[in-house]
Amino acid sequence: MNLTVNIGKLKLKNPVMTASGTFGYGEEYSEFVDLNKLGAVVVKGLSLKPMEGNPSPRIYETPCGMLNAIGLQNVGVKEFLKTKLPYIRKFDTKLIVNIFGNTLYEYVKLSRIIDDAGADGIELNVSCPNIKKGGIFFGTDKKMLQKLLSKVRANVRNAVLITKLSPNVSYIQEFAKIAEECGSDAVSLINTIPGMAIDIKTRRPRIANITGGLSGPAIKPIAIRMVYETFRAVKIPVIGMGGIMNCADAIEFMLAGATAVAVGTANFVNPSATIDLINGIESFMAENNIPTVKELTGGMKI
Amino acid sequence: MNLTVNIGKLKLKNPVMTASGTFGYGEEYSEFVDLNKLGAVVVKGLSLKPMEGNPSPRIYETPCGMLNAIGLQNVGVKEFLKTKLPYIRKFDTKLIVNIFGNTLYEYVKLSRIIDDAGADGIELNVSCPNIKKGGIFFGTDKKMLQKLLSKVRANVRNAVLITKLSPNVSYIQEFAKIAEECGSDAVSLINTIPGMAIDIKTRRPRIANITGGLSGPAIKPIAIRMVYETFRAVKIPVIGMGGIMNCADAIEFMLAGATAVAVGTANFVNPSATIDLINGIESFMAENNIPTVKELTGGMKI
Amino acid sequence: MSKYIRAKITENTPVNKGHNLLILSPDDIPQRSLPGQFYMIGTDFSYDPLLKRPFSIFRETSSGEGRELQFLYRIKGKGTKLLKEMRKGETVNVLGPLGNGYPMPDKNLTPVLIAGGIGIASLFPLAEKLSWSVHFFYGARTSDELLMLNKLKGLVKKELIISTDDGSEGTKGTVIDILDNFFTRHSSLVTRHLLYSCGPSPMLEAVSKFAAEKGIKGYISMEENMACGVGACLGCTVKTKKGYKRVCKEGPVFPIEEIVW
Amino acid sequence: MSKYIRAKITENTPVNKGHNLLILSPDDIPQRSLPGQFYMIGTDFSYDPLLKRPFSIFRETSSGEGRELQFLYRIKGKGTKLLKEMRKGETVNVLGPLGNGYPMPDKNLTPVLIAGGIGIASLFPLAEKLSWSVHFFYGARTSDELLMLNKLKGLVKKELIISTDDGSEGTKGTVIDILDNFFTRHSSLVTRHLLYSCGPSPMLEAVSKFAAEKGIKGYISMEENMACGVGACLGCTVKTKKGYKRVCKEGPVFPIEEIVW
Ligand SMILES: Cc1cc2nc3c(=O)[nH]c(=O)nc-3n(C[C@H](O)[C@H](O)[C@H](O)COP(=O)(O)OP(=O)(O)OC[C@H]3O[C@@H](n4cnc5c(N)ncnc54)[C@H](O)[C@@H]3O)c2cc1C
Ligand SMILES: Cc1cc2nc3c(=O)[nH]c(=O)nc-3n(C[C@H](O)[C@H](O)[C@H](O)COP(=O)(O)OP(=O)(O)OC[C@H]3O[C@@H](n4cnc5c(N)ncnc54)[C@H](O)[C@@H]3O)c2cc1C
Ligand SMILES: Cc1cc2nc3c(=O)[nH]c(=O)nc-3n(C[C@H](O)[C@H](O)[C@H](O)COP(=O)(O)O)c2cc1C
Ligand SMILES: Cc1cc2nc3c(=O)[nH]c(=O)nc-3n(C[C@H](O)[C@H](O)[C@H](O)COP(=O)(O)O)c2cc1C
Ligand code: FES
Ligand code: FES
Repeated sequence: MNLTVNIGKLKLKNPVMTASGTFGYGEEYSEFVDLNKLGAVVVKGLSLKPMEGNPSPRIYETPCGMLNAIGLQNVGVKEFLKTKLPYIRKFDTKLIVNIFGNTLYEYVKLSRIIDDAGADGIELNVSCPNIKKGGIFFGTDKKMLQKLLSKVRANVRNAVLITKLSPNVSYIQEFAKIAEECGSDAVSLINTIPGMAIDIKTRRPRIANITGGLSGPAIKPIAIRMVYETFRAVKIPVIGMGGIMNCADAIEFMLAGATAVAVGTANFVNPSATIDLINGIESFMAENNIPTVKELTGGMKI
Repeated sequence: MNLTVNIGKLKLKNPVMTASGTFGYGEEYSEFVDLNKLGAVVVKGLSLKPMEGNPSPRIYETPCGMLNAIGLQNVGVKEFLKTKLPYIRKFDTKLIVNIFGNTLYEYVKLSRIIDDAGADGIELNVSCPNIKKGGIFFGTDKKMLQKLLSKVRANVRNAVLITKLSPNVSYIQEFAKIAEECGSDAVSLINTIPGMAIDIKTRRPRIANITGGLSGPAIKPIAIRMVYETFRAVKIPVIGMGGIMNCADAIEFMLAGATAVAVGTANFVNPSATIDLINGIESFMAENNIPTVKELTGGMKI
Repeated sequence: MSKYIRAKITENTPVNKGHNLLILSPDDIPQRSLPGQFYMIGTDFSYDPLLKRPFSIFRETSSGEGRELQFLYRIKGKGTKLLKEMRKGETVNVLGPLGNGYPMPDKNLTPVLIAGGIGIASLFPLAEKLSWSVHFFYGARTSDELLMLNKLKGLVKKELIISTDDGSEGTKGTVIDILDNFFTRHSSLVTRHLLYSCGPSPMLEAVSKFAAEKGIKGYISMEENMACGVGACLGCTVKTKKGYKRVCKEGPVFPIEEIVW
Repeated sequence: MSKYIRAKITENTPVNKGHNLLILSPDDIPQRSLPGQFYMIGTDFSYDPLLKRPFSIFRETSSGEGRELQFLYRIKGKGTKLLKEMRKGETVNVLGPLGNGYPMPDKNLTPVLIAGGIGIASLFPLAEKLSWSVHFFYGARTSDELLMLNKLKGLVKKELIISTDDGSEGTKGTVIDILDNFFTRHSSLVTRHLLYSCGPSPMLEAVSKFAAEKGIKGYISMEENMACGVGACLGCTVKTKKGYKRVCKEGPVFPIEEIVW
């Protein structure tokens, strides 16, 4: 059975990756997951300078989902290159670095550094709902996105370039098309959806940042729809995520058009979710006589 | 204790309404709910001509939510005026008619008929994700919306005019502002969010229409956020809905900025949800010494 | 009048590997139900599962002051898996009785009941009511999945014909095969029979086709995903010759010739 | 090494109106935990509730071949309400032991343990370990909410001082009041004490303020909403003098002076 998939020139041993921000720098889950088994590890969003993130509370559970407003707390690129990157490099898996900046310049500079450092892939986060500048603003404005991607593309030579799209738009496929036209090797979707909750006793927002990003099974139907819309609009591979809890969910994403999938919130629920997924996909393929996992991609029948 | 709220010139005895399409024409729930107790009954989306709707399956349960693609099946305005309107008029509650059209002309004509028939309110559905023309296209295109609303406004004299906004946009408050500028008396939000699910065994979409609208507790955090954003942007009242299951949810919507709330999917889970909500709000006010329900609106503390 | 009430579980026990019998004693007494009607049953632990699930009334019995509602259910997905975990003494929410139920046959017609799989739950009370006169055909995948056989044997005074896909009990084959065989035997009286059928959709389609070919009248009980159960959401429609109709309100029982497959 | 394992419930019984004792026998044996560490516990019926909930290890005991994990929990919201419904023999998922636990006191310092409400669950095993030397202050809203009093009485060899907000048991007032009283009595030895505190946030803040004023050192166990429990999501941070730190990883126990309130 063949579980390999290609994201641009990158060949993954299987279609299961981790979703940025939900798997730390790989280390945190290494007690529960053999990182060698993963298709790719996508690490926590990285910025040029260390960021301290938002005040607490940062997370709150909602029906079948959770809100988070971590505020992209991260160690900064310097520390990342010194300690985090070498750690993951010890494992036989692909490393994809999720990055973001406050300005176009920061995105370009950072992607160049990461590219030079030899990461396998760069995932441009143009869709984080929890920072004031950058992030989602690039992701919901077509002109800005075009400008950003062209610049970044010109500066990334070796790493595969993935654009992580915001679900907070009317027609996500239009943004995917821009990513394709600007030379992204793939798109990944969906990032969290901005949401909010209020404590009726204290009348305060449940998240200090007021709004947070919604993830988990609650958003799966929205994510599946967006993957489907995007798959029909572009030729580059789609990395699907949003509420994937088990192998059935992963297969659903692939049938909708995903070439690979990323596991986010599910890691919190079950720290070995990624491994369970890989095993589950394999069993599913065996039971249904599917020789290669690529056959699933876009396999929905209408 | 004062539970009355005003939606434009319309005074509701309490802030609890039914969400269009989830309460039929009132009749269907009259065995379980004393309609006289409701703030308002919003009936199923109405069109000029009867519509037969989409093929089955039309609904599917998802984590903490459900997809529907009814396709706006309805009896048409003629039958509505003949049998449905007189039925509801027997009760001491306000009647709000949710309408939609395929063309601007249809919207205008229909709202005029409904206005003349003496409905208390007209809710313009410019956000239904399950019909091919009209619906969501007006709701995600600012120019179209402006044109539509100005025309309708000029033709509605007595009924209160409510614009039901689509959540399928980047910044819902911008659409709310257009509604306000064009003379809407209120906005209501959110309509369902387009979503999808696939049966991995048959590889077929779970909904015959392929995509459907997601409703229920899953979408509540998104709805609360949108109500909050809208409340801060406009002066007209906001009618909040999306995943309201109980009185705590309703109060959460009001604290975020809703003047009134509508109960949708919850009716299916608990046919007397609306009544439980009204009683619950009353108890909450009593326990917390809140003399008038209006105080809750926008009462979140930052 | 249907009612929305809480009901205590007095029994929730396996009848075989994949099926349970649920007995409820409702707090408040609902209207007496007709064979073919159903209830929506839900729990309120959490919002996942969210919606109630429809189950045919299997039996209604009197016990002490109250009345008991019995359901026979197949453990299928999320909702029924959770229901299976509920124990005696816990409560569920029930809404009903809902839908139309089976119309009674004319005196001069012989009812032929055709149950596939869990369709037995819906047809059993009809058999009970009409026991003096019914033929009963009952098909399942394997003998393990045949429910309430002993009860049925005691009940059905005319022919009780069993079939299983794997031949582990009764005739090997589908109910359509035995139906065909039966009407070949009774060929002169074909139109003196009235069919009642409930079961998986492919079976109902085959039964309908069969009925159309032979010119036999009858009724089938349809299934569709449901949300409200009371006719409000328009989610459970089936295509009929007179347009879309709601399974929960105009159905679940429809004249066999009315459904468009 | 922490582990993610399934564990059978061997007991899940009320200790008073709002609190249960949960005893688990894990399928696989996790590392022995330290006082102050915690486990994330979840069920897998459904996705609502979704995330596991953190609970301090209350006791670890040996039974037969295996080891038993005991937790004392307050029935608070969705997750604990569901947990309460679980019965003996059913399984839950547990992840742990997690976090750092309480550092042991220097020989020359007398530990003063200050528990508020369910904070008792976290401090109890520390008291057990240090019983020869600890003073124990325990506050709750009312006498009904005081847990494991008899066990504590047997355990604590020095002072065990109880307070309730309503005076229904022990001193009327907060633990801060009794703390103040205690250190007034021991004023010459104030800095020979080491505080350990766990309880509701306002209490911890008050304890910290008190400690700062008196110049007493100590540790407090913090609470924050958690998702992963293993340091990956950065959801559970608290503000410290050295920046945000993760309660699940660098905590839950922090030097008392480190937290920025
Ligand atoms: C009028 C009527 C009477 C029924 N009577 C019985 C009965 O007596 N005994 C019995 O075992 N089953 C009966 N069913 C089928 C039963 O409702 C489903 O098996 C059940 O809803 C499955 O729920 P689940 O969560 O376990 O499955 P899932 O597959 O997880 O359910 C997912 C969703 O699909 C819906 N769904 C799944 N299968 C069906 C189905 N066959 N029919 C309708 N909706 C479905 C569920 O309601 C839910 O909304 C009846 C159905 C109808 C419409
Ligand atoms: C390290 C640590 C140890 C703990 N030890 C215990 C213990 O031994 N016994 C005990 O009864 N409780 C303990 N708690 C608190 C316990 O985790 C919460 O009471 C529980 O999560 C409430 O869940 P719920 O679903 O019932 O409440 P809900 O209020 O419905 O929970 C909603 C969300 O808020 C979170 N949450 C709510 N209250 C708290 C809280 N106080 N701390 C952290 N998260 C919270 C939940 O985890 C959940 O994500 C501990 C908390 C932490 C952080
Ligand atoms: C706690 C948390 C932190 C996240 N941080 C990032 C991030 O740094 N960069 C990013 O692109 N996405 C981030 N995400 C979004 C996830 O990568 C993913 O797109 C989203 O959670 C949807 O998937 P899920 O429902 O499986 O979690 C984060 C999500 C969560 C829950
Ligand atoms: C079955 C169903 C039918 C609906 N039909 C309509 C409709 O005809 N017109 C409309 O404006 N909204 C319609 N809606 C949307 C609801 O009015 C409401 O906006 C949405 O369901 C969110 O609220 P909820 O989560 O409480 O259900 C429908 C929703 C459902 C679930
Ligand atoms: S289930 Fe709602 S109309 Fe039938
Ligand atoms: S709970 Fe995830 S970092 Fe602490």
